Formats: sequence, structure tokens, C-alpha cells
Amino acid sequence: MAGVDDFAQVLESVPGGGIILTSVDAVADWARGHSLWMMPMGTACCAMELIAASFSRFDFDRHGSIPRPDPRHTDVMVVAGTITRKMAPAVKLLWEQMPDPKWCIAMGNCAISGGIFYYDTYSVVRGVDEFLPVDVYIAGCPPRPEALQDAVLRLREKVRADSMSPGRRRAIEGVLPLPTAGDGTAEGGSE
Amino acid sequence: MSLLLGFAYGLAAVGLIAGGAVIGVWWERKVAGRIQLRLGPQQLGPAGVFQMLADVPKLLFKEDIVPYGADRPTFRYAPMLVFAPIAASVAVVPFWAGWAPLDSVVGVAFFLAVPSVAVLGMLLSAWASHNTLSTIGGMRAAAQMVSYEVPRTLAVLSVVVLAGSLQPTEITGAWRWWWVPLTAVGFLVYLIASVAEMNRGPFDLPEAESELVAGYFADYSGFRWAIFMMAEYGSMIAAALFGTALFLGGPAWFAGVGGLIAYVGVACVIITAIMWAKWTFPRMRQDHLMTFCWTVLTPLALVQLLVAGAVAVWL
Amino acid sequence: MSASDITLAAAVAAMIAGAAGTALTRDVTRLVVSLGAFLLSVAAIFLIVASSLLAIAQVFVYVGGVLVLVLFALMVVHRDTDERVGLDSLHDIGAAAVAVAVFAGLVALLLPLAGTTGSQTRALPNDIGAFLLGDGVVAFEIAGVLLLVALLAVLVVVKGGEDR
Amino acid sequence: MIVVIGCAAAFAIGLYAVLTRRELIAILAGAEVMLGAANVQLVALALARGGDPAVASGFSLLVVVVAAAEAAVGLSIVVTAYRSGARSRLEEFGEVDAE
Repeated sequence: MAGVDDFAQVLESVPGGGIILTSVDAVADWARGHSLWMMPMGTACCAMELIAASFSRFDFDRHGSIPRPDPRHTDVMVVAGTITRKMAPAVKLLWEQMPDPKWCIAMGNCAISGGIFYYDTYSVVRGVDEFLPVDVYIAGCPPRPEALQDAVLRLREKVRADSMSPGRRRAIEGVLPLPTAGDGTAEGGSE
Repeated sequence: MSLLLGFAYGLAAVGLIAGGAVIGVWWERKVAGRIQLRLGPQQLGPAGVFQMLADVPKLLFKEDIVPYGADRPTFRYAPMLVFAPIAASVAVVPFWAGWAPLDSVVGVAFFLAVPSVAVLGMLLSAWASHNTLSTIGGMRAAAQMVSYEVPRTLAVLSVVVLAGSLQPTEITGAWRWWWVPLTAVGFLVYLIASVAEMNRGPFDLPEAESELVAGYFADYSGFRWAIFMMAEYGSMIAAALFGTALFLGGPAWFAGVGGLIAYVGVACVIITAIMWAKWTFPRMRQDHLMTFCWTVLTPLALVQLLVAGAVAVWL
Repeated sequence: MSASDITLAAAVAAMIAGAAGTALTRDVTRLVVSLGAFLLSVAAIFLIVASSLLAIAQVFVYVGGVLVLVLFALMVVHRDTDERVGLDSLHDIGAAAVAVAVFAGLVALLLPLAGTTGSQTRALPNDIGAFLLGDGVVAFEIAGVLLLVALLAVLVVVKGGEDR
Repeated sequence: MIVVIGCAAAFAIGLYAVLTRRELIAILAGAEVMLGAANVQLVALALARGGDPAVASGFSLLVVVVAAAEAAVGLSIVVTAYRSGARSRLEEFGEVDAE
């Protein structure tokens, strides 16, 4: 994405370039927000709720989200379930295979903090945010599909506030806590 | 002058395939939703018709990944080699009674031969990804597509024999209503072989995104992957249009605009039926797929050809 | 020089370029792409000088069939090598001399024959069909039998390889 | 005329490929180039000598079909040779196994 960043920098320095930048941003963010294809990283019981969310009664396709098992085709990785230390490198590899821009949802207590495996376990990663930049956390053990849909809608708000230019984050709609304009490249809980 | 006209036709064909693919993806998601007791895209526009307006720019703005060790130019341009022949094959479709963009005397052979170049693009993209799984997926796709060309060609031949011509406009001109019951088996074989040829379910072994993770285009992201998808939908559109014209008479029903509308309408019904089949039948196993081609479809097509030939001689 | 002459010259140039690429490239995909360019330009020449049916048959059989087989075989044979495959060749003066001599001989032999202008009409599919099922029916049938024999031969060869 | 010269050149290039290549499949590709060039030559000369275009085309059609059969058999031999001992290069065929 370096080329896009450079282009954004050039546009910002040109008079009137900001208008182009914000217009492209508006289109891109609208498109990205309404077409969040999921990489279902289901490893444990939360995966059942993740699967249920896509099918009848809950119907994720309403929001334009469809599951694609190939990381190269997806936008948001939903980590649903316990991630063990053995699994963590595989999850990281899959995350790195996803093309930018990409987002991550930590679904369920195990993905947030290790959940019930937080104590007395040698093998469980205590939260996927140890190695992935998580954008949205969903609490629950497991959370209901409605909670996952809410997470996607929250993520859409976050995407809408995004910008091509790393220095420019637009005013945030909604109540999500995001880094304010000017403090650089921090994105969610990544660094 | 003819060069300019050809250029205009080319642009129109690409527009038809790309636009048809965009509408087709939306329609497929609605059909799939109905079959699975859900609603499909809903939020953008009435019944979600503008869903693809979000999906296409998103794919355009995605990162264009070229994997480490990939053969760069081949990796980048192989998707075009898949898309271009399928867009070209639309040229011989007789949209109007007695008129096709390219009214060739070998139009039927053109329609069958030119899309087979797409197999080459698939194999090249699979090989250029420098990924063992992509390579295996590409070989799966090539084996399937080369095999299913045989029953497909044989099925179309029965209509060619009846009409005594390889020219699509002449075939639709010579079409009679009793061809439909006579070549019903051939039409079925043509449809099944076409579905296998375009790598769609229940024959989508080359893609099989939920089990085998997307075969030969596993390493493509963003718009290059979308080109593969467009080729798939384009080949579905072309096969439905051509099958309707040859087996069902297509534009020969009514003269003028009414004929075109009825023709495209029936083709849309066939496209919907193909989607219906994809979301209803479970995926076949690879060896069953090949056995089905060689022991069921090919003999059926041969018998159909024999019957059509006998009738053509008897007439 | 008319437009069709220019198209013909372009097709011939593409044919020679494709042949040169097939002979000289070291990369598997370049070899396949060059061979494909060669075969397609042969089809183009057929389309211009002889018959559209012949051109379509060339595309169908060669590009859609034989070239896919070549690529298929290349992929099978080089599957387990990790780095990019290089196709080496043993360039030497002798081979080049033989090729140049053959070229000179062919041109000297055939160019006088091509001087006379013959018919410029192209064959229609119906005419070709009438020939194949009329005067040429014996050749046609023999070709069919040969195809069957080739099919059986491929099966036997591949099965035999599996048993060994 | 240009076709005749071009085909002679393509034939010679194909011959060069057959003579210099060491990989069996690349040799087959060279042979395909020679066949294609000869086939075009056949048609072009027949038409230039005033032959019937239908006969020339029909004959070339048969050549195309037969050449495809030849390619299929050749490639199956290559793949089989590769499978029984991973040989796909010319030098490795110096000594044929006793059985």
C-alpha cells in the first residue's frame, strides 16, 4: 500500500487535492463497509455461532458479508474460538495472506483473553491481540450471532471513518473510540 | 471501418459480460438466499440491487498481491487470457433473427473452440502462482474442462446435423418446433457439460471454495480474482444465450424487438436454473466427475447424434 | 500492398517470433506462451489464405488441446522442483548451420513453385466436408482409425507406466 | 510468397529447437513448430499452384488431427518415462533399462 500512501501525501500537498482525496475516501469506505467478506477462523465452539450467523434466521448476506475461506479474497478475519500456541502461527500466516485493507474481529472470550483458559493452561494464547491487530471485540461464551452482526455494523462505522491518507482520519461517527487525527498510523489496537 | 466496428463490438461484448456478471452475482446471492431460507443482500437499494456497486469498488481498492516466487508477468496477465476468449465467444451469438455480431460460417465451431483457450490461461495462472496447491487445482480444472468439451461438442453437433450448417443464424433460421423434443437429451447434455465447463457447482471442483480453497486462483486477490469470477459468469451467460438460440430456437420465435426480449428472457430463466442446480446439488467427487463425463454424458450425446442423424437422413 | 497483405505479413511475423521464442526461451511459461502465439498465428494464416474451418480446427485441436497437454506434461514433470524451472539447451554451430542450410534449401526449392498465382478463393466448410466424405473418404477413415489407435496407445503407455 | 519464406524460416527454427533442446517436452514443442510450419506450407503451395482450396484445406485438417494424435502419444511417453525413474531429459536416455 506504499504507493497509495505516497499518492495520498502528494494529493494532500496539492491545492484542491484534499477534495479528491475525501471523495475517493468516501467511495472506497462506503464500498468497503458494505462488502466486508469474512475469513471464518473458527477453531472452537464460537465457530458454531459464526456458521449459524451466515445461514437462515440470521443471514449475514443481508449486510453484504459472505464467508470466503480463501484468505486472499477476504476483508475481515473473524477469530472465533480458542487459539492455542500451536495454532497461533497458522492464524498469523493466514492473516498475513489477506490483502490490505483488512480488519479483525475477536469473537468470544477465548479470542479476547483466553477466556476460561486464562489460568492454569500452558497452551492457550491469552487473546489474539497478542499477535493480531484486533478491531472489534465481542464478549460472550459464545456470543450469539446477533452480537456478531452488531460487531460487523460497528466495524462498518470504523471503516467509514478510515482514510487513504495515514495522517488523516475523518471525524468519527458513532461512539467508537478511535485515535484522533494527527497521532499517526495507529489502527485499532495494533501496535 | 470494419476494424472500428469490431472494436465497438468488442467493447460491447466486454460490457455485456462484465455487466451481466455484476447483475448475475447479485441474482445468484438472492437465489442462494431463497434456497437456504434467507433473503440475501437487502441493505443497498431495493432488494439489495446495489450490493455489487459496493463489492466491485472494494475489490478494485484491494491490495494486488503477487506472491513471492511467482512468475510476475504471467501471473498478472493470465486472468486476461481467461476472460478474453469468453468475451470473444459472445460474438457469434445470434441476438436477432438472421443477425449476429460475427456472422461466421463456422460460428458454432468458433463458439466451441475459442473458450477452450481459457483453459490455457487457467493452467498458466496456476503454474505462475508458484504454489503447489494452485498447480494441483489448475490441473484439476484443465482435466475437467478438456474432458467436458467432448460431450458438449457432440451435443451441439446434433443440431448442426439437423440444420445442415455451422452458421448460428442459419441454424436459428432453419429451426422447427419439433427439434425441441427430438434434441431434448442433447440440450440436457449441453447444459450439464456447459456447467462443468464453466466450473460451477455441482461441478465446481476447480474452485470448491469451502473444501479445497479455490484451486488455480487461490493466490489471486482483488480485481484479478474478480476477473476470474467475471469469466465464470460470462461463460454462463454465453452458454445460456447460445444454448437457447441453438436448441430452443431463440430469436426465431418472434420478429423484431419482441424476439430479442423473449430470447434474453428464456436465457435468463436458464441461467437461474443453473444457479438453482448449484445451490441444490452437493459437489461431486473428482473421479465421479470424470466417470460421469465419459460413461454417461458422452454416450448419451452420441446416441442423440445418431438419432438426429437418422432423422436428418430420413427427412 | 493491400490490407490483407499487411495482415498476412503480420501473421507471418508473429509466427516466426513464436517459433523463435519456442526454440530459444529458457522458461516453461514463456515456452508455452510462445508456442501458443505460434499456433494462433498459424490459425490466422489459415484464416486469411485457406479456410475459416481450418483455422477454427487449428485453434480447437492445437491451442485448446495439444498446448494444454504440453503445459500439463510440463507441470507433471517439473512438479517437485522448488525453484523456477530452466529449460536448458545445447546451442552449437552445427545445429545452427543445419537449420540455416535447411532454410536455404527450402526457399531455393519452393520459392520458384510459389511464383505462379493460383486461385485466391477460400474454401467453405461445406466444400471441405464434401471433399472429406467424397474423394478423401479413405484418408478420412484412416485418420479416424489412427486416432483410435493413438487413444489406445496412450492408454496402454500410461497404464504400463503405472504397473511398472 | 511471404508465407512460403516465413514457413521455411519457422520450419528451420523448429528444427534448430529439436536439435539443441535437451528437455523432451521442449523437443516435442519444436516438432510441433515444424509440423505447423509444414502444414501451412502445404496449404499455401497448393493454393499458389492453383489447387482446389477445399482439397488443400481438407488435407490440412487431416494433418492437424493426426499431429494431435502424435502429440498425445509423445507426451504420454514423456510422462511415463518421467514416472518410471524421473527422466525427462535426453542424456538420461543413454542407457535403456534391461527389462
